[in-house]
Amino acid sequence: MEYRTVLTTCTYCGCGCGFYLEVLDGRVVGTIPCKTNPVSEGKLCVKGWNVHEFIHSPKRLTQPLLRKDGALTPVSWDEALDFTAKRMREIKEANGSDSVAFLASAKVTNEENYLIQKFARAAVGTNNVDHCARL
Amino acid sequence: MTNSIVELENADCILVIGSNTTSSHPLVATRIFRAKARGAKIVVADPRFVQLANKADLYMRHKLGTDVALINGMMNVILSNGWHKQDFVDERTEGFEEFRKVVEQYTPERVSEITGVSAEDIRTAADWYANAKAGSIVYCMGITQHTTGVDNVKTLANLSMLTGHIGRESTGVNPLRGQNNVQGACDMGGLPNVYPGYQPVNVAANKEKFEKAWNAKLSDKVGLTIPGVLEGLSAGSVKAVVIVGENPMVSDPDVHHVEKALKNAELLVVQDIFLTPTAELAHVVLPGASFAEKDGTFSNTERRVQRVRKAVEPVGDAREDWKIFQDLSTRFGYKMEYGSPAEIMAEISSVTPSYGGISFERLEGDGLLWPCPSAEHPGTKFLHQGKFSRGRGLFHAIEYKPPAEQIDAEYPFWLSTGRIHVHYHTGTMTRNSPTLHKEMPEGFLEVNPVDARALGVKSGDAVRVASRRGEVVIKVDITARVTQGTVFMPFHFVETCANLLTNPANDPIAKIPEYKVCAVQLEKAL
Amino acid sequence: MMCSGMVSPDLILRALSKGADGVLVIGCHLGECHYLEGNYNAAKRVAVLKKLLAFAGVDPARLRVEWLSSAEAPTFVRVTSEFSEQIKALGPSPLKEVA
Amino acid sequence: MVEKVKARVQELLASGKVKGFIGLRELHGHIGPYLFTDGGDLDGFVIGDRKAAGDTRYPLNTQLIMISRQYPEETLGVLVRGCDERGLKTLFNTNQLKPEKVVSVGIACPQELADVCECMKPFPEEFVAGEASEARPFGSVERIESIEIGERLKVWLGEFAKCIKCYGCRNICPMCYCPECTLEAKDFQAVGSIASENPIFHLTRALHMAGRCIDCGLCSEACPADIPLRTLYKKIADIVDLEFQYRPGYQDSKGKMSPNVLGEAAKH
Repeated sequence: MEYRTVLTTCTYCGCGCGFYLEVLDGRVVGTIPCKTNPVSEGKLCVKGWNVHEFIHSPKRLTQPLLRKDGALTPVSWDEALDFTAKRMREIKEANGSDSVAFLASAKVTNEENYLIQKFARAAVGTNNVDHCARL
Repeated sequence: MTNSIVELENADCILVIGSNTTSSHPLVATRIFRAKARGAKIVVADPRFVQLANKADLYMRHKLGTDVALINGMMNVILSNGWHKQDFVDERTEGFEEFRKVVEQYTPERVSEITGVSAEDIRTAADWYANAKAGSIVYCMGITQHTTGVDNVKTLANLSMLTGHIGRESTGVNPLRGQNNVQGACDMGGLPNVYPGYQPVNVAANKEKFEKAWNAKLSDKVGLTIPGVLEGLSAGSVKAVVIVGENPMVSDPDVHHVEKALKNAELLVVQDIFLTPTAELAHVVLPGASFAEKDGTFSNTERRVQRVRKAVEPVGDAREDWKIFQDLSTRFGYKMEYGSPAEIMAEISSVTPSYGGISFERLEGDGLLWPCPSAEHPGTKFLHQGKFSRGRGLFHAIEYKPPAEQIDAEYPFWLSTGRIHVHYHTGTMTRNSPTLHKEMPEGFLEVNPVDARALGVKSGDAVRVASRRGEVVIKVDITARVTQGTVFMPFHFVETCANLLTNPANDPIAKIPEYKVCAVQLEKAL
Repeated sequence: MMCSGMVSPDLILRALSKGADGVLVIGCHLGECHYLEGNYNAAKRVAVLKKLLAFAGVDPARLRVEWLSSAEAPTFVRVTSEFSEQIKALGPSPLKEVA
Repeated sequence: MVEKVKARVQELLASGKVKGFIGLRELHGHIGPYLFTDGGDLDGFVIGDRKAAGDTRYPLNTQLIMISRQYPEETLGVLVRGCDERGLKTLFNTNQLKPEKVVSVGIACPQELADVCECMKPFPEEFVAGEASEARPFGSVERIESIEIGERLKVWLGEFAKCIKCYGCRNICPMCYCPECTLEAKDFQAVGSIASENPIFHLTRALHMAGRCIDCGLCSEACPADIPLRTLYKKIADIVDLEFQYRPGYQDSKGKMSPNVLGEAAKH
């Protein structure tokens, strides 16, 4: 019997509401608004109340895909990452650092955004980093 | 936001402009309802009759893209009645005289002609806001998504400085950020011109600091924004693009143009949790983790940094995004070996002054509002107390400019786009949520009853909407929420993609596209 | 409907919001229900709904329940005319403006 | 007070009388629902008073139902206040839970909370901690009734106009367990726009609370628009009591109606 409640922050809008995700036997099955979150105080909107529903969607991407003969084909992480790193290096060497660009994300965490821009700036050597702040 | 969300509750007048708060930021609307219950005056200015307009003490339906004129009109009234705070203007601002000269031209009568709002309503709004003990401005994409987006924002800043409604509790200029971590993505340097903490890349001292911290040679050349990247792809100067958790094939203006640009890439890498229309174009698709499958932090619209906690393992072979980047970076030849997101945050706080005092331990409880420069600092509820970040607050003298695209005989309707309450952005998550999908399975076009009669359409009929860039066939919803001559379409639905129609013309400074205004033609679809 | 017991209060609310100025529920005489207790249920539901409407600020006279058999045409005419007069006097439903 | 409750929970878990105990735990500086399974590990066990009495109450019976459905053979414990116990009894009556598989541990609410809640019975039948506070009348209902009928409608329409259709009132409700909900039925309610269809969305929900609402007040606390839903449901409870001499979950309820007034057995 495994039932856990995990306190976290909403992934939809910029309000930053807090809730508990209910985990029953390894699956997220529900959302309970956190009464003591300073923003949401135990309230949520319709999106927040149903935020658990997409997590286990059968349409989720579950493995890396690589375009082979025109079609996206499942491959291992090693193959996908080696291919990407190699191509990026080739393109950088042939055309310069600024021929590579990155779209960071308003959806991933701060730590992840930090790593994306660090990768772009320190590894690739370009300031071509932007995200959809304007959308 | 200059001020925290909860402070709205104690404002005495709230001007909500270009924000459909109950749909797009429902938990901010909660505080506005509470202010209203306390007796605050709520002024809503929006071309569309949004839900909050129904609860407003004053609703101003200004024409699309006339925000600068409307606010200048309010400031004209404030100045001519002497309702402005001269002390505040003298002590804390500069540029007032040039500003005053421009605003004097915007008499309520003239503004009424531009905006369609009565002079009387402009006077009332000016009176309530200026003479409130604490006046607060709340705005959203209705202000920013214009070719005059920066002008619009500066005009609101002018209004708050003129009346001294900034730098105090329950006042301020409060943009509602659309995405859960758009604030954080900016804070972390997800922008072409700044390192984390808004430290410009073209300042030598910053470059040196980060070269030392990261042990790498850095570029001092400001990078490309998204529109610049798309141009670069079309021109061939940009060859490789890595897109993380974004879907420009639905979210960006003039999607046909976006598609052509992305197809030009020699290497397109997309990291996402669903196979989005953008991912379908990629050479490599990397399955990332959803927010429920990783640890980290998000920064909300009021600058509050809060914890995200892992509830379950990523589905299938999907991986936490931070692990993907560091693996990729190491394979690329730049080693990254973080043990956890907490370790990454430790590095962030060491190079980002506004996050200097933030650590995972300190985020337990209510999180922290940056700036939080040191481990002892309690965080900052509202900004600009006593002094503006830049020293003196700068008034900008701003003239009204009409939207980039105008209606004409061929394209006689204004189109505006936005969100609806059950969906989020390009619908990648919400449309895969059965409950939300059931509430609103498809897109629609709001048409005024008078226009609907002229077109000979009933609610539920299909119409063909075309702009100079593309066309969409979509069902009509007949409603007085939109005014005659204007139609509205949500942008969540790829099948009826609003961004096939929108105008990629953007603000010269912020590069934000004019999603809120373009010209279209309508006809009944057979 | 087959039985006044099938008249869900949800339907009555729906009628009031979609433009009906009043709702008259007519069932078989108490004790004569083919389904034994359908009309007793109807009576209780209407009673509950009337009180809820009053609390919400809607005149409960807009809702009425009567018991009639198919052999009582004159009474039917009298009841319905009387009810429609009463509703006319009350004016349009305040719920309609909202809907 | 919390120590007495903890001791009882420890004993239940240690003796194996219950497989798990659904209570509240303080972690990360917040209080939320939690399933305790080890009597030796009750770290952070709290009863839901953070800054004020009962300010962090959660619908623990809802979690109980979810876990029981997954593990029907297991006996589970649950923390109950007066309202939660009324809920349990009603859930037993409607076959949502099996009484022999549930062990409740009761706490009585302090007067301060009973006052705020206008609670008719701020304590369960048996409780291990707290004192039985005095019942309070439904002042909020009287205040609405003191308003003239035409004005009353305006008040409610104004409240309902704030509804953002989050369905939080239903989602948080420990007594809402129907697999299909009339509030989402397109034939009965307008879908796809906000506010909710005014006023029938909320009047329909009020009707469906007849014979169910145990007056826990979690609906009002979950409402992002601060609509006084609890007052509306207090009234429907009064109406049901008047018409059926029934209040869900009170010991003197003699089963005069099924918990759903809209259903069968309304004859008496």
